[in-house]
Amino acid sequence: MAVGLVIVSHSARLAEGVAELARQMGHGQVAIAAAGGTPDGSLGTSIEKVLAALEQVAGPDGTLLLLDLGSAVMIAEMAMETFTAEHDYRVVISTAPLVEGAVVAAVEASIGNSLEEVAGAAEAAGALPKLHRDQ
Amino acid sequence: MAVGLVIVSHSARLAEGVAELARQMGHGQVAIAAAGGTPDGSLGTSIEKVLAALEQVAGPDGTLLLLDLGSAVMIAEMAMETFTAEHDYRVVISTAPLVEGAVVAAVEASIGNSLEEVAGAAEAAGALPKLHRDQ
Amino acid sequence: MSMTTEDVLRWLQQLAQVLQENREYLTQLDAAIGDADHGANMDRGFKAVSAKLATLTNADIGAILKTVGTTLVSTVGGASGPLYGTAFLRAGIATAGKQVLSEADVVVLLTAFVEGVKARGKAQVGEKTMLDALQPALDAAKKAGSDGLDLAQLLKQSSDAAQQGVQATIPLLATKGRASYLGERSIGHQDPGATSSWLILKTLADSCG
Amino acid sequence: MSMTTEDVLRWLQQLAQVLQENREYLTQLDAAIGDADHGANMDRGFKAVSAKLATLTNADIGAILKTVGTTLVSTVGGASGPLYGTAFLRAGIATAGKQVLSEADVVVLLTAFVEGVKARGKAQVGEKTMLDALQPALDAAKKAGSDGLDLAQLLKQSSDAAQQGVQATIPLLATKGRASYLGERSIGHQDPGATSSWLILKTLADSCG
Ligand SMILES: Nc1ncnc2c1ncn2[C@@H]1O[C@H](COP(=O)(O)OP(=O)(O)O)[C@@H](O)[C@H]1O
Ligand SMILES: Nc1ncnc2c1ncn2[C@@H]1O[C@H](COP(=O)(O)OP(=O)(O)O)[C@@H](O)[C@H]1O
Ligand SMILES: [Mg+2]
Ligand SMILES: [Mg+2]
Ligand SMILES: [Mg+2]
Ligand SMILES: [Mg+2]
Repeated sequence: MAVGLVIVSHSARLAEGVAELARQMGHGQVAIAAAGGTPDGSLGTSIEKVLAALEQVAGPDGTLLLLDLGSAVMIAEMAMETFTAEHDYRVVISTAPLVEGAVVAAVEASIGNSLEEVAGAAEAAGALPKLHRDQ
Repeated sequence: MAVGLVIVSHSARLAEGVAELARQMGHGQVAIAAAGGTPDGSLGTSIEKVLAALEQVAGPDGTLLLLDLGSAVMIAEMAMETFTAEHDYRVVISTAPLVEGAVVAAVEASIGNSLEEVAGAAEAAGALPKLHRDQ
Repeated sequence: MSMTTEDVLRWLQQLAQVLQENREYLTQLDAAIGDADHGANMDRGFKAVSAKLATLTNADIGAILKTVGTTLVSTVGGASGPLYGTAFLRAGIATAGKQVLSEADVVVLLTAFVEGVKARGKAQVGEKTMLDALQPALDAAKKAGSDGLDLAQLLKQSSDAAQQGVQATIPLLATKGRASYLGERSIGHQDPGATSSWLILKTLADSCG
Repeated sequence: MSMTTEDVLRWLQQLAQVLQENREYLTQLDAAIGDADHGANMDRGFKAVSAKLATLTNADIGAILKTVGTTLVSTVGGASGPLYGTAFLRAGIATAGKQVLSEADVVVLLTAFVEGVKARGKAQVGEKTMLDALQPALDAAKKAGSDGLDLAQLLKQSSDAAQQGVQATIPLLATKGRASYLGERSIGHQDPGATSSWLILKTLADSCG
């Protein structure tokens, strides 16, 4: 097992896209679930989708939950409260940039790092250079 | 007119999702085009898609191009070189976190800010707090 | 005078109607400083509430309000979902088992409602949020209560204070929620969430006052 | 001895075959330190090149190589697309109008090829990239050229140096491309791009030597 990832976004496509990108870097070792959009398909967040994603990937190694925008944090917190009231698994909400954090978290989780290590690496992902001229 | 945005991603869904999220904050004032995935639908980048996106949104106010991962930067640079050789419009490649940068850039572009202002605000987007406890 | 289960159900029914009528208004306010969905969010949430009201005729006020809370959390889709959801849940806990509310009980309900918004959103008064309508409304209700005013007057003064709070959001700088992306440019616009908070309290005054 | 248009076309045809055969091998290398697509990327790119070869029988070497470059840029889909694309484009510019290449011309071609990778990727030798195969290969070709060796020997020595360069990537720490996400954990793995660079040069030696 490894740390699981939940990708929370206001857009279903965005969440699915981040999950597929991160899965590619997870070397098949990391459970990654997308929770994007509202049940009726509009832009927004859904506590049911976040809970379902947590149920899908959560395990004894813990789960990192990443968000697209600050407006998603309250639904994420409510989902986490509901989930951890029923399960003895740890869930950490990340402030990392979504795409960059998810990719780095998938790499870190795939090599068996702890929830703290995965969360820390994701937070630092925003500082990774994207342009060669920064390197 | 306003600064245009091009969203470059290895995933078509991710690029489309970021574009729909950013459009919501662009108040209908900002042209935003997605360039995600390869022409055959696998994960990767496509110079044709980036060029088509640039053709779609570029204008005299300039275009900001945002990327999901550093691996996209070389295709973005080649597309920019091809495009600016044929058009007298400015294109800036951003190192901003993709989702957060695109949303902030859409807001800034929607109020008529310059390409430099939009680019600067996007770069700073990674520092915006996502969790209330950071505020 | 007191507020009964029937009053509460009538309030919620009328509120669904009011939010449907104000869907476009709230959306326009949100278009200026947010993502243009607050009207749709509130309308969707209270349509779902409205659909549940028929099943709640035998429930007590606390149970009704808790159902409203969980329904809003599940259906609204925006930041206002967890905020109003927590508010109604806390209000429901504060009125658990009650079939009728005195003026003092209503103040307890409103206090829990506003505490719910604060606990969930961690905003302060003056940050251009629903709290800028809710806090003055609560203060006015408390004052009316200790002045010994009756329910109708209490709710009216609370609603009027909320309306003034809404106006007072216009010059504020947003530092919470999506409007904070606009920085200085959020100044000069009325906050959509404060406006829906006022509509909630105004409809309460109109239907139970 | 010299390299003709037909040699170049045969090289490219065989290369498409070699990359198809090594698709799984390159993908496995990329699975360890990247996103497991380098084999698919190279195979897709050179399948597209192969499909264009029939239209190029009357073109000069420079035009053929430029077509390879633009085709790779358009079809590969990964970082190796713009890198090899720029390499072949530059090699095509350096051999523009030529129907036949001397040993010295081949050194010019390889120099332009490697400069293309450097210009596009801004990597240094030692960063665990294709450059760690290409730079020693170029150095060996230059030495063979100034030692007066013939084309077959020049290409063989270049290809052997590339193969050694591939082995030398194993202990390196990646600081460019996706493998850099792994930090220290990239150590101990062979670089997929260096490996495909060696295959390109080995096939050149095999088909034109
Ligand atoms: N942290 C917060 N505390 C209190 N109210 C908030 C907070 N964040 C946002 N709001 C309120 O929510 C309203 C926006 O609601 P809505 O448009 O439904 O959600 P979203 O911003 O997710 O689209 C704002 O106008 C503001 O009043
Ligand atoms: N900046 C660079 N300079 C030189 N070579 C690079 C650079 N970035 C990546 N590479 C090479 O590209 C190879 C990966 O290619 P590929 O898997 O096709 O692309 P991607 O990493 O986009 O999936 C790496 O093994 C490395 O040799
Ligand atoms: Mg909104
Ligand atoms: Mg919204
Ligand atoms: Mg790869
Ligand atoms: Mg790839």
